[in-house]
Amino acid sequence: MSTDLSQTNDVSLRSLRAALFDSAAGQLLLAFASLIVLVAGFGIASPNFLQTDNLIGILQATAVNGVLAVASTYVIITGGIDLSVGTLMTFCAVIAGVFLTYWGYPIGVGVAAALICGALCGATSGFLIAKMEVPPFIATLGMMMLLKGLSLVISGTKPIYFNDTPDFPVIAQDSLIGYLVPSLPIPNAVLILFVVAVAASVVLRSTVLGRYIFALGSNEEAVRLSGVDTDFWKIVIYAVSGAICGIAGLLIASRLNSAQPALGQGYELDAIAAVVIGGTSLSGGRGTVLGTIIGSFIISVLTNGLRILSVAQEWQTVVTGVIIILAVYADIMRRRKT
Amino acid sequence: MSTDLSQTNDVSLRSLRAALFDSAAGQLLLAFASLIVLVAGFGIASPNFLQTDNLIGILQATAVNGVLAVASTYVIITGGIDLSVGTLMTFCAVIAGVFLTYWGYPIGVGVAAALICGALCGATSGFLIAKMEVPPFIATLGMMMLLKGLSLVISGTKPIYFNDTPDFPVIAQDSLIGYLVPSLPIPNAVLILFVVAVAASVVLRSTVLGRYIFALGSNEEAVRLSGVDTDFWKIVIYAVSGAICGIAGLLIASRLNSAQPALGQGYELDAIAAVVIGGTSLSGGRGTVLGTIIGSFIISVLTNGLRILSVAQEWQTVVTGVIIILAVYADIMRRRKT
Amino acid sequence: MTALIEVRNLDKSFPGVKALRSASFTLEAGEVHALMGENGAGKSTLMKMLAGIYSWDSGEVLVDGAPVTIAGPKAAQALGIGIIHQELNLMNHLTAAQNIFIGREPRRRFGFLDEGKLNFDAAALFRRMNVTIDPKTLVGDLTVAKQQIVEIAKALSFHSRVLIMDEPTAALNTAEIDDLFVIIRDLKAHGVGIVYISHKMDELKRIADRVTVMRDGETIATLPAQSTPVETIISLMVGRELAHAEPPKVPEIQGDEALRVVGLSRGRALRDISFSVRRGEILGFAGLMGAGRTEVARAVFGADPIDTGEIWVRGAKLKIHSPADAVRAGIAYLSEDRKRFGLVTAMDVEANISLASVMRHRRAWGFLDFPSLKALAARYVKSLTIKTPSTAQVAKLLSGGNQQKLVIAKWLARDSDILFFDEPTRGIDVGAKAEIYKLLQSLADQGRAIIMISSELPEILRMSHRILVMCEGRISGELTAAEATQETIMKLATRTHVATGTARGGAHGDEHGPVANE
Amino acid sequence: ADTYIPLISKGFQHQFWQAVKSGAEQAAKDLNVKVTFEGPETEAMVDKQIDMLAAALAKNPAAIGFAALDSQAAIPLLKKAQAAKIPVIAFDSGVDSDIPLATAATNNALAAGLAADKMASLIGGEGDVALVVHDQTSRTGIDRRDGFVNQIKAKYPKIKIVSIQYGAGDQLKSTEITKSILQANPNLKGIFGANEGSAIGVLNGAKELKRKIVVIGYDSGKQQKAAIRSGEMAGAITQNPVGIGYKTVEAAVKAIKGEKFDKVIDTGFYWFDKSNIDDPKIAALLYD
Ligand SMILES: Nc1ncnc2c1ncn2[C@@H]1O[C@H](COP(=O)(O)OP(=O)(O)OP(=O)(O)O)[C@@H](O)[C@H]1O
Ligand SMILES: Nc1ncnc2c1ncn2[C@@H]1O[C@H](COP(=O)(O)OP(=O)(O)OP(=O)(O)O)[C@@H](O)[C@H]1O
Ligand SMILES: [Mg+2]
Ligand SMILES: [Mg+2]
Repeated sequence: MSTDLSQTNDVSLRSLRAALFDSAAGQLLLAFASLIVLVAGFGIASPNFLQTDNLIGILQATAVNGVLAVASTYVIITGGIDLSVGTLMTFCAVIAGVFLTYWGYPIGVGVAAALICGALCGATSGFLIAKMEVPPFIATLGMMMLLKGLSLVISGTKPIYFNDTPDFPVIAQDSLIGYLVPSLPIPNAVLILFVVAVAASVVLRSTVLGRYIFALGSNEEAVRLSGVDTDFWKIVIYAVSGAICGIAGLLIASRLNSAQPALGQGYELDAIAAVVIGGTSLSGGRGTVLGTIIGSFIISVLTNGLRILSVAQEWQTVVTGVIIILAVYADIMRRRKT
Repeated sequence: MSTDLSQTNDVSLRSLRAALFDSAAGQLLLAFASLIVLVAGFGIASPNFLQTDNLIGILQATAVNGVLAVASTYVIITGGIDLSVGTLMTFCAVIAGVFLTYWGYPIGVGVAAALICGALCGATSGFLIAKMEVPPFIATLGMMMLLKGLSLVISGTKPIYFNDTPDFPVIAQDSLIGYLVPSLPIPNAVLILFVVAVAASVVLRSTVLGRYIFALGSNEEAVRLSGVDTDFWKIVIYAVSGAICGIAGLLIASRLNSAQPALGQGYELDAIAAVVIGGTSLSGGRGTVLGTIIGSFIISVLTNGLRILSVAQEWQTVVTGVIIILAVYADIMRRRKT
Repeated sequence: MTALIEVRNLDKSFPGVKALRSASFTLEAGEVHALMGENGAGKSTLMKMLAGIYSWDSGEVLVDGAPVTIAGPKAAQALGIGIIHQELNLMNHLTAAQNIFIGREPRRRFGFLDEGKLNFDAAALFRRMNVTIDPKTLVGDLTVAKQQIVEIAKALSFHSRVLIMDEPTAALNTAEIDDLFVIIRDLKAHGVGIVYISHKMDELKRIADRVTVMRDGETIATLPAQSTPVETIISLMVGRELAHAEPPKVPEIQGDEALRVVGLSRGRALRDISFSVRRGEILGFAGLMGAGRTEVARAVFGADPIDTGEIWVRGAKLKIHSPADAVRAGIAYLSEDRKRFGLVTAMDVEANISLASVMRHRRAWGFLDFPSLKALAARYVKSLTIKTPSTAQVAKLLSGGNQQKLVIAKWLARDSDILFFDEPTRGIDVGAKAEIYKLLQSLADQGRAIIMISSELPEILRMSHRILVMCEGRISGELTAAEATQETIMKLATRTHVATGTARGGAHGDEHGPVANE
Repeated sequence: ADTYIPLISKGFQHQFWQAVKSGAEQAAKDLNVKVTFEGPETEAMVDKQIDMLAAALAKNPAAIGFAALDSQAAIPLLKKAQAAKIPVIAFDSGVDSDIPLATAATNNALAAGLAADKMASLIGGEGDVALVVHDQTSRTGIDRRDGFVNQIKAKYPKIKIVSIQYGAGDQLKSTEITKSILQANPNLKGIFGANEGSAIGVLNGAKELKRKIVVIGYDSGKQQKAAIRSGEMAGAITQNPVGIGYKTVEAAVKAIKGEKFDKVIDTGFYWFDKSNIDDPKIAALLYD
């Protein structure tokens, strides 16, 4: 009996310590601390930075990249990489445009079409990677180009406007929160980001899918030899990630009131940067959605802050590059210490 | 004595078999065959394609990407990745411009400055990766942004022209071969590409550096446990790769008679695609320079051919994406068979 | 005479684990010093500190009587300390010769390599070890056993004064072990001090001069190897007397047929393999390394494709295309290489134990049933006495033997009733070995069919109701428990299909011509 | 200089935008206000530009200059500016909305039409021509392409446009594109390069293949000016980028002070070639 008791004590103590210093939790704390430091620093440097309007602007600017980064998180934890998230987002936006504006379907159908299309494209990448064994970098590089081209082809290289469906822009631009708390007109895009993040986080931590995401990233062959249909699950993971890109596509289309077919390339790097700054390992097996969200915010706070300070644009690029390296370095240092 | 003889026989037989069926050699054959098929296909589709002028044009169009791809090959065989090759190329071009045009140094000094600068930047990436343990993707992503910004800062966001050093454009544009064989006015840029490729290939196969490149990509921990200073060698490898990017910078500056500070981003994906199409594995440990060169040519032949056929640009992107996936898939199929 | 190496009161902690507590021992020149202890006792950790891989928290190490610090592998080499690691550390894309001389390549001018000399030196080394490996083969193409031999060759090539061997024979067959011992005696005669770690008790008597026993990070005692009874050493290791009764052989098994394999073939690796196993039976698979036993298991399990052959499970013919099919049919495969094929090392004990059965512990919408998963893990940690601070410990941080137990737990949790155990006790200490034997026995008693692949003949003889012997991809014979002895098995194991001499010298050998005497 | 006027442009790396910026900075000095100038990296990045506009609004500016990549996408923010009583001045190709109080812009379509007329007369009213354009989806790219193409179609039935390709304004890419066009069309008579980078690419391509064709460019820059002087380039359309920048800031200051100003500030476009390149009126519009 006494053994059991001491063990229990031991465990609870350990879990407390773990919460504070463990790899995952510690990383989050560190990332969060960097975010706070950035916000505080910019707040001191410019009186305009901490104004409600600007903070809401930052939230809104994070929405699209945040959702894309969440999509990338899943793939990166499996040890893969997805270069197509940006152009897939655009492709889904174009598809929504085709359904709503060209074909005049109701909004629900357009939204569903975009999500399904995202899932299908994701599943295609997953199929290439799982069944045809094309390395993720190449499969998604190919998809990136393919989708970029297809977006232009389908849209006729012109933006598709949502003028006939005035409710569509409302999705991202209106503010549910603003109705309830008029002083906080946070646009729905931000709300959607948080819903996506919470859902993605729960799925990652508490479902079979999440378990397999981590396991595949840790040792895929061992998972296969445990009787798990790894090909199937990989395709599912990429499909889910693709559907999340579809959400990003709806957000950006709704925000811009148009599907801009040439947009999207380059967004994958921002998304990956956010994921990695948030402490997810590119070699797979380790990561959190919360970290990714913090990483996204670090990037947008940085971008916004430098703009607010009117730093010359070329220097903004320099500073962002340095900060990305430093953020990841700090994480590594912290982990090396323990 | 008899031992030696039998061994020699054995070796020659084995090397013949190897040349035909070995993974590396087979991959080269396959890549080369794809290239031939592409060239033949375009030749049949358009009478303009196989003209000397156009073929020389393809060679010339490959020079810059080819050199960048060679630089990437080293890094990728170690299991790393370099996203900064494109902007590093530009940065080196700008440095050459600063030395030659702003400061009026002789051409030799400008060339040396570009190469040294490339090596230093590469070494910095290497340092971040080896000593600070920042993952290559992030370290070079940061470098990419940093160098992009610095190029703009240093040049004052203006192109730097080499009008005061009329010999500089000659480096890439003149044709040594054309002097000797007037019917073959192949520009020096192509010659330089081949010299770089041959040198890089020899270094990779027959020197200590090459040995460590493969060894690091195969099992870095094992190399370290064998008492090799892996950090040092990684820095050297990234430095050499950076110096090669410096050569690319000189080529592009010489060809455009100017250092264009805003250029370069996006070139890294073409370079990586060429490397992978050429059969080098992104997971490290396996690859050849010759394959990379063939991969570069596949990309430029494709691009040129589609343009010659006046395929709409959006479709060009689609086709290129599909071909990249197919090329890599074919390689994987072939390897799976053996 | 000052000792070659003297270790005084070394302490070492890892997060959550105190791996060494005031460990001490001395190594004299010209002795073979065995280090014994249960899994996780701290043997590898102690040796890794001497090899410059970890640094110690406190205590001191003296080499030739002078205190030293060992900053890294290079520093260890400079002190004359060489090590064969427990885990293979090879570069699969490089050749055997390139692996052996990595970091010390013969060079010409300007950093160019002298590949001729490299290969020549490696060939000489292999000749001295009496093995036939082509120095130019890619290490990735070698079997685990040959890879182990390459590791040993590499350690020998340093001409160290101190050679640490951390379970060098775990993957070797009897003949290779004999060759290795010849080399060890030769080194000993030249004054090299050797630290020898193994879980095989018989080796202790054959090769060691002194033995130091470790338990829970402490060095319990140092004893003369020859005069100390094995029982004493074992009881020191486990800290108690071990019940050491041979389990009685079970007579003929009468259960229903669980698995029948007919005419299984793939290329040259597997040729016309047919066998069957009944419920409640332990079928032993014996053979030399590379005989194809692993390949049989992997083929039946769907891990590798097959050319022809039928698989019948419980009387029904099944098509097994993937491990998922096999697992669904109740077949389990416990791989010989746990790190690569058994574990998700970055995940915790619970995730590893439930890896194959997580689908049974879910609620609606795919949500995980955490209490049930935790209970599952706790149950197996307890029943297999897996040494871990908690079920949330990352598998990577467990010792080799405890990792092996995790893999076993994974399949027990899945409740499979046809189990392939491929070298189930590789790298496992005596105490744990006995537990695993008991476990196999009780699984069989529960009516499961067990196929046990093992290179340790005593183990095969002790456990199996029936023994199949393989040679060069064929089943070369079948023995009942009564017929089987070490001699009968070895005879079958070397009976190649076309009689071309022994497996080692003939079919696999590369012709190097006559070997010049040095 | 407490009056702060941010200018959100379509880009910042191209020389054209640098010239607009210098005009704006000149006006800032003359009128004693503070300006900043920024724009996204490519003209595809509509959302990045919106974020920039949002950040600019957060700085409580006295007025804003805005060159919309997509007018519609910016409307919510422009409305916000209107509500906050921040005057908005549109520049470059204008904003499709009645919120901007004034527009300082070039009519790109008309300007490209002029280029088409010049091309027609230089090649004798018949034959094959091609276009190398910087962007397939951006407003300037579309306007210049369509302006040129429509003018040819409307007025010169004997001229055939055989190829339109896009090189992202990247000189190297545009060079390779030009070479493929020339290769595929041995009888090609002329190419219109629709911005500075494209025009230089066309020049390089023709030079490398040693083909004599009529090259018409757009905007200026050191290389284009030199090529026009040497006759390699027949001529080019110049806008008045410095003027655009200057007039934008000037109008903004007037709006802040409540002074009157024109709603449409046509900064104009001009054809220049060897004959008038040193004409002081033209020379003032050209940048290096
Ligand atoms: N890097 C590490 N981090 C944390 N714990 C470790 C690490 N390496 C070893 N340990 C722990 O230290 C203890 C000693 O392990 P060690 O590998 O030395 O055991 P061993 O005696 O070699 O066992 P085996 O016979 O199974 O190889 C074990 O409890 C192990 O889990
Ligand atoms: N990765 C590989 N590449 C090439 N040949 C291999 C590979 N793995 C095994 N083989 C070959 O397949 C045959 C069967 O090997 P297998 O591993 O099944 O033998 P085994 O009887 O299980 O012996 P072990 O005791 O080593 O496990 C051998 O001839 C071996 O050389
Ligand atoms: Mg050990
Ligand atoms: Mg085996």
